[in-house]
Amino acid sequence: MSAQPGGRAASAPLVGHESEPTLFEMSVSGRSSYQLRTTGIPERALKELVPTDHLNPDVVPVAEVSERDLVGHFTRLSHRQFSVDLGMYPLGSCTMKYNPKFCDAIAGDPGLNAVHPGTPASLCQGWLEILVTLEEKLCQITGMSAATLQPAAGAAGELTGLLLMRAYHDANGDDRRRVLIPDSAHGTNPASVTLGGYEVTTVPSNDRGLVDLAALRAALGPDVAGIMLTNPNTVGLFEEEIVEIAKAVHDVGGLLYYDGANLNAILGAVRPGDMGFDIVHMNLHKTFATPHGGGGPGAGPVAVASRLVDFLPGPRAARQADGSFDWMTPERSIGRVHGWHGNAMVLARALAYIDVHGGDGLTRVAQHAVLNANWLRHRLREILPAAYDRVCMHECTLSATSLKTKFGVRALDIAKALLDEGFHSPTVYFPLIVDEALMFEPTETESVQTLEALAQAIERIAERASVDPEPLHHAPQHTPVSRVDEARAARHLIATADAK
Amino acid sequence: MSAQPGGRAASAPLVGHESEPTLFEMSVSGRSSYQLRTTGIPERALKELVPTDHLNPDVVPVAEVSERDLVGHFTRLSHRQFSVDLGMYPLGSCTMKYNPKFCDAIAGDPGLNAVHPGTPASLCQGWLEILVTLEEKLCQITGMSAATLQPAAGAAGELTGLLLMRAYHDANGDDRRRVLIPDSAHGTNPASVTLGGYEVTTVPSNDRGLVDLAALRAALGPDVAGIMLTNPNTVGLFEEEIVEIAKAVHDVGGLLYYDGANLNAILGAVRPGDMGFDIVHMNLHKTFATPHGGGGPGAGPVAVASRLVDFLPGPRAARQADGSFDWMTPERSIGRVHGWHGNAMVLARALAYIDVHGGDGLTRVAQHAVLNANWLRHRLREILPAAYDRVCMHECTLSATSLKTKFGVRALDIAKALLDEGFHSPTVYFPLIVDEALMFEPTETESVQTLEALAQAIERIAERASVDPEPLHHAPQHTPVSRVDEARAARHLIATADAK
Amino acid sequence: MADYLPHTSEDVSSMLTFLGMSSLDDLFAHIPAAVRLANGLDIEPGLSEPDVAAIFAGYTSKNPATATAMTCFAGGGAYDHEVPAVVKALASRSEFVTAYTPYQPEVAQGVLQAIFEYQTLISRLSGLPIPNASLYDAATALVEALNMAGGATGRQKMVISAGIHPHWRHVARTFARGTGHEIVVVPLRDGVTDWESVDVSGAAAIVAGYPNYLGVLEDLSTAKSLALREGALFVVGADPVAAGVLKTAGQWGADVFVGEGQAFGTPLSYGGPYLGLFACSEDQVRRLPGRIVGETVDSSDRRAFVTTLRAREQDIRREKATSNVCTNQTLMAVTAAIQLGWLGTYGLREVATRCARGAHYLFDELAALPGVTPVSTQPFFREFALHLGRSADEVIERMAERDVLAGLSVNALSNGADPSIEGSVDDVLLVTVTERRTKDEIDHYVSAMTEVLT
Amino acid sequence: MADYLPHTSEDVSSMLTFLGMSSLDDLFAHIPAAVRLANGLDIEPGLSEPDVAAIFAGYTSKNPATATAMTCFAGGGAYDHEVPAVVKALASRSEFVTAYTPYQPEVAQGVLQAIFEYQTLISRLSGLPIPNASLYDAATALVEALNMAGGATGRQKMVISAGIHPHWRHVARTFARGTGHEIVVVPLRDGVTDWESVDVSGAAAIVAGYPNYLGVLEDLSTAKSLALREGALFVVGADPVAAGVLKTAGQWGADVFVGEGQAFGTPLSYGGPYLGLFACSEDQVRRLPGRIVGETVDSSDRRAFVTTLRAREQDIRREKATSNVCTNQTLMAVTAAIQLGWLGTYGLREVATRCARGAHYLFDELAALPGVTPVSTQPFFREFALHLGRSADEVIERMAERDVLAGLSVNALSNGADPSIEGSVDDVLLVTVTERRTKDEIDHYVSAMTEVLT
Ligand SMILES: Cc1ncc(COP(=O)(O)O)c(C=O)c1O
Ligand SMILES: Cc1ncc(COP(=O)(O)O)c(C=O)c1O
Repeated sequence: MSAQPGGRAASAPLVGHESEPTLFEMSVSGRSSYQLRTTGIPERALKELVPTDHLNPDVVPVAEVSERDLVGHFTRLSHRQFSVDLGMYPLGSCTMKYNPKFCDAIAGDPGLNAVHPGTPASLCQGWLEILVTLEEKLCQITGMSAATLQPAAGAAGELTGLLLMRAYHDANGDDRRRVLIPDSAHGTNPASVTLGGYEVTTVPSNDRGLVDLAALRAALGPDVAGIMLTNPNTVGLFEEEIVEIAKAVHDVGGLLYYDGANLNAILGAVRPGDMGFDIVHMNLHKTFATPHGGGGPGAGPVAVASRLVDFLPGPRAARQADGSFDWMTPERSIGRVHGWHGNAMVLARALAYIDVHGGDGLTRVAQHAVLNANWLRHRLREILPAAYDRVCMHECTLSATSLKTKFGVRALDIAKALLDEGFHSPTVYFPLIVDEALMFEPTETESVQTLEALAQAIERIAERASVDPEPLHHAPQHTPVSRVDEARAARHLIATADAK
Repeated sequence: MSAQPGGRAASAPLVGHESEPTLFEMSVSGRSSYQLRTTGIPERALKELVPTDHLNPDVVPVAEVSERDLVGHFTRLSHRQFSVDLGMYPLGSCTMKYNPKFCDAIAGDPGLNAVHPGTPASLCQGWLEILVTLEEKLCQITGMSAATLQPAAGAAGELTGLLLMRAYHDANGDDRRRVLIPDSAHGTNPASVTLGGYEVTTVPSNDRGLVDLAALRAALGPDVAGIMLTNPNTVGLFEEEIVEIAKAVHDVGGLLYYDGANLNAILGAVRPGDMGFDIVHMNLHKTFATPHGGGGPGAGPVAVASRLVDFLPGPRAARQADGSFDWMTPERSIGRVHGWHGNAMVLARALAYIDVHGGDGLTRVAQHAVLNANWLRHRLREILPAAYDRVCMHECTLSATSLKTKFGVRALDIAKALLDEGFHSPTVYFPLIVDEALMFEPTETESVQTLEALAQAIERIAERASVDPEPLHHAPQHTPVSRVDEARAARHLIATADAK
Repeated sequence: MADYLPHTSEDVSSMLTFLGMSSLDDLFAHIPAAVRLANGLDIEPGLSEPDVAAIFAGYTSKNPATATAMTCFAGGGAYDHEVPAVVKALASRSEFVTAYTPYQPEVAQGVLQAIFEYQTLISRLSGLPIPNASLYDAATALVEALNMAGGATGRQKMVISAGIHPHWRHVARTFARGTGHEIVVVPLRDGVTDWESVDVSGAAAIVAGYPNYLGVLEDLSTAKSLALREGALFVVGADPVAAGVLKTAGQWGADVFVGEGQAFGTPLSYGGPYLGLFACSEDQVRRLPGRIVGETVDSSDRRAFVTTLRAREQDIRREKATSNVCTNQTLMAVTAAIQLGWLGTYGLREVATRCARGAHYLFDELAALPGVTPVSTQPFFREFALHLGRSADEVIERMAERDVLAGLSVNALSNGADPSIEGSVDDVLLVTVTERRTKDEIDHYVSAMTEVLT
Repeated sequence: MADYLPHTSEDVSSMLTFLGMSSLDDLFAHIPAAVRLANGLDIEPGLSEPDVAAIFAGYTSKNPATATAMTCFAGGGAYDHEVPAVVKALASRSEFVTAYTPYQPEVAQGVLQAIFEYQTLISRLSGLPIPNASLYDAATALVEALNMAGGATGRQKMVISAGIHPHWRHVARTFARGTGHEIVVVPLRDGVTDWESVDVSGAAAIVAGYPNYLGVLEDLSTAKSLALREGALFVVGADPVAAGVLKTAGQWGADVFVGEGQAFGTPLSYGGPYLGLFACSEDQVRRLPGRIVGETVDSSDRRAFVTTLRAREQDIRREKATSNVCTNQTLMAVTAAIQLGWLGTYGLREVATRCARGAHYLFDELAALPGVTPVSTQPFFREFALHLGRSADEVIERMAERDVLAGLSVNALSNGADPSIEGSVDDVLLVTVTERRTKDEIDHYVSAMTEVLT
């Protein structure tokens, strides 16, 4: 028997540490799971309907498994996967907070998810109302005038924002080439700048981990289209000179772009619009708790100041005088940035999350997120000092430099050892300006007991480092697989079961 | 900080082997998860509504945890639990087959599960139609005349059946004392007999693992109310002399009770009614794939021959002349055996399962279940010979006697070692008439690849037994906990977190 | 042809070959031909899942009275409580759903610990130290309590207040046919048990409801003292939601607590699967029916849980077992633990309080309607019964036309006259209010009832 | 006040004390007062989950056109396919749902292996060896393909058939503003791309649809030869369901395949989240946008999966990255792998066949109606476009009154005249049939349309 068994649980960490066969290794010719509705439509052979020169002479192999084996396979795979629901996931810059099951239920309602995106507005007014309501609340939260909900994630929002920047300058007939970006910026920022047709000018950070205002001023000029900032920045620190920065950029006719990845830190405390930003993207999958889905989907709405509203992507859902809703496209719209209306189900989840919290709850979210990050920073100050030791916002960037110099234990080792302690690793080696960076974002949904347990786990690891560092280079040991050979994967690409 | 952290995953086998704190250990005064609807009902203090001498002076502690910790806790607990969805669960006599997700969806429909059981029949005709339709199909499957759907599980069905037996004899004015039970019978049978007010007379099995007909005849007499039989019996063998047995029992005026736990073996092949049984219980959670829920719920409908229909529990849903449905109670009903109508949602699942399979599918179910059991029996004949080596039905009872005498490795050791191999253990030490019994019921939903993998796992265990048996006494090793101290649990009972 | 079978025809034939057989029929050849089913089952061929879903859509379309479509004021042991998405999500984890009885504790700590937590909660709510791992439902839990009392006292006489739900009493009678127990029902006067009206001497059990099924809060000290006097077990059937604020069964001196746990996270489900709650005092532990989970350690001294005191159970004790129960309602017990964890200490109190508040608000409105008279003048908790001066069954139908499930007809519950009701029973409506009912819903109920009654 | 925050007020104050602070405001003290939000957010206070559920019930009540309430004949890249309970149950496992990008492979083998299986399936269906781990949707996948072509050829000219969905073309235009690409759209004649009608010289990419968005099956050899002649990348945007039986993009000689994967287990979802399918030839691997999972081993030589070729990506390559994509649509990719595993080799073929069968059955009926003329005389697969001689938007509204979502108005899709349609566009209806449509539903469609048109 060549095929692998579908009913053996040896890959489920509960009972074993073997690897799980692939769907294809479990496949047996003639087996099947699918069941389709009886339609009563007269049977006709495909070749009567389609010219044979269009038909594939071969049968494309998918897989042939029983429903029982399908269930066994994916249930076991799920047991080989860490998740927020299993434990703390302090991945800096990603805001891995608890995702309310209530929002899953909202998204599971056929009244929302069984609506075809091409349905005329008159037949899905409820959906348009959801979109308009969410847009209004996001604008209130960010202090902007209007927003597009089309971008499917933060990076898509960034590129959309840059195209808005370009459209704005074009409309004013001035042709600008450069966009400024701090050296601490997330990789999507420079990547988006390039796709937006601009050149990146990197602005150095000062010794406080903030944008170096003097350097910024020096970099500014009439050819600067704008600047992309994350505030709090990727180190988790608030750009305290934001007012001066805004003025400096605006003075040369540039626009300020706000990367909203860290919006969770400032909900109800300070708004990008009030700081002087002209364009803002939000990551609803971060700040508004829509589940990250193992890497997506997300949603990256972009809100803008009044002078940019006319350029927003279209069509946009809008409230009509009579209280009904319809689609309308802004006069000078840059056009569509998504095949339909954006990640609608993600948008609906975010609105439900906002409604449950309300203005007061959202404010508490930021307060407690910042409280947790500072508590953890302070709790760990001896072992993992913060790169910049002062009050941080929703996340703290710590450095393993001392452990590295003393015992040769690197941030990566600590990250891996934490897995054995029952915690997901923090973000490591980002931002690039911090040596041996470990960026912890506890989020507001973790309790102080959990923070303390994390701290104690790190203390144990530091203790082990001082006693016998060697094993830490081989952590984790209790996971379904130990450290994987990344080099080999890149050297000889096997991207499908048919490769090799 | 005294409370345990709710966000540490060290108890999830994915990343650790620590024990999971209890909900109470995670509890922190002042924390909460609940959210209730806004009612607008004027607030009034409880003591205005309820005389204070009825109010508990103390606050009953439940637990105080955040929703995030609640989710983390029960998600981790789920990772500490084997299940059919994770792998093969060949627990003999329990029919742990794949439970179609489709039936979960049926049970998740508010159109069924949001109906109050006290709703007048006129307002829930759909439910009555489901009950009547299921009853009709179960009668067709068992070859009986009518059925009650009230019993919540097999044992409840047994007791209901014995009360029917009693009511029948009482109605004929004859007072009988004894009920015969084979020595291979499941424990619920004798227990039910006692609760039915009868005495148990045990009938020995012959050297073929079947009821000893001579001994049975000897045990029969005018004071015998009836006999309870499982066919195939608990050894997994078909009672080939069933016709003679039925005749013998009927000749003394006794009734035949069919324990339907093993009905999966004979669907579409032979029916209890045709074998001469008068009363039949079914375990819908076995034969009809309703999930076992970690120990329940189940459903144990009881079907009877025409002469017993008048005694069935009531009320029963019945089809009216006009095609509508209503409740009616049989003239000489023994009365209610459940607070409402039985485990209704389980009944609906079972009907959906029957409809998907149809008569043809159910017949295949039994054929493949029997095929699998025989394949496994034959495949393992060298290592674990069958207690009675011939064609079995849906399960095979093997014996570890030789491994025990040769290497001191007992059925229990093999059962535990199988866990480390990624399989749930079979039923062990049952039936009592087989020495070192290992009862495997593969069910029809496991593939031959999975059976082969199980066989190879057993071969590896036997090999280890021959080389170095000692470690097998300490299996399992890869599970969240190793062998537990059962004696200690019984010696010093700790049934709640408040004990000790 | 639809099924969930993995075997291909090649699989089947090669497996048969391995067995030295040529057809699947060979596997059944040893079954006497006389009884073999000649032409297969007379059941329609299999349909695909979507086809079956369409059939079920037909059924549900004939169930107008769902709690989603009609506002539910019906109770009587089955309540329309809030069940949040989080509880549904956790309770439907397939590891809990598709496992069976935790016979192998090494791979069943999930279910075992969840049951242990459930047991702890039931112990706290009942005020009794020894809970079990669940029984079928409240009615069968009562039967187990009576059997326990029979075993403890060696007596047959079970004295049950008519304040116990008519269905539970009915089930008790049914099973008494087997055990030979004598069931004596004590009538209610003004909604309260009139213990004096019957001879309780030689009772094995004294059973009272708290609140009783009409919602009335009875002073249980009389019942307790009778139990003490007679040396009978004192069994209290209590509403576990009310137990969040009321004196516990233990505080009233109960030896045994039984109740219906559906209120803790299980949907109305047309009556099942529900959850039979059971707890007793230390001295009855050896007579405990069904499974119980205990804490212990594994071979490396880690905390572990396991089913214990197995010697009482049917698979070991057989005809001498304390009960015949095997499969129980574990998933509902796990669900209850999750729901209670979600409610928490103060959420449960809040739910209980809101139920009482809503019930009293509605009661005050209804009692003021012409022709309506309360069955009892005594304090009640979250349920109350009214004489409407009109057939309750008829009123329920009329109210349903106004999208309200007005309550339960006691006549329907008790199948005619019942010792719980003085005078006519067919005009008695049992009304329940849960925390989910809003003022608007209640006000609509009142105006609808006003219409219907005039 | 409702939220999901664990901290009690005691927690907060003790944590502040630990930090030497006296109020939560201290944490924000370093934010310039000038920009601080004085009076908090102007958003209503929080509501409980059931209260919010009631608000959403209000929204859904204003969505009459759900595929559950109206029979759906609308397609255009969003299809009403069967999604069985088993796929929903597996895809909603919280380990898949609440994880993020598998940065730590040791604890992410579940998602990594599922993506690897997804990649294998997309590679097989596209006939191309290098798939990625998903992109936002088909439209943005097309943009990535154009960027890849720009990078590969160093050219700007993107020649796109009007057979590509109007929205995808629209999105391509939007992003071309940043990349400076020139978008040349090739009109259709009789539903087929008229490649001769434009100057393709110096093209970076030649893009064709298969079937094109009007459902027409074009012979792609012309397009392929043009691509070869010009040294352009040949990009095929294909319907992945049709790919179950039609020639693959690879068989037609495509360098890049893009498509919309919603059809594989994702509900209509009002347009998102969907699944951008992408696969390319070996020689473009270094330009692959987004993530890709590769097979490798762990330190004990066990098979393991990991995201690989990371050097292309934004977090490492920054402004020189092949794409800016970070968060993608992994959950939809996992869902697609599960759905395809459920369908299997023959289930996918059966679905494709039934779609085509139903579409042709309906086409034959509709084409026979007076005043109705097909947009194309060419062979089609599961979609077709008709001139109705009446405003399609209006017809759709009228059909909706008969509980049928009749299709899509091409006028609405293309926002006016479009090179895909000769003559008037506003009377063009794009009709789709999936395997879920029954004969009764189709016959009802035909009679409803007959009424509406007369
Ligand atoms: C600071 C920052 N900016 C931008 C992004 C990109 O957002 P997305 O992944 O939603 O595209 C991220 C995501 O990790 C981020 O952390
Ligand atoms: C042979 C047999 N009889 C009766 C029963 C009791 O059925 P239940 O557990 O549904 O009460 C079982 C259950 O395991 C059984 O195997």
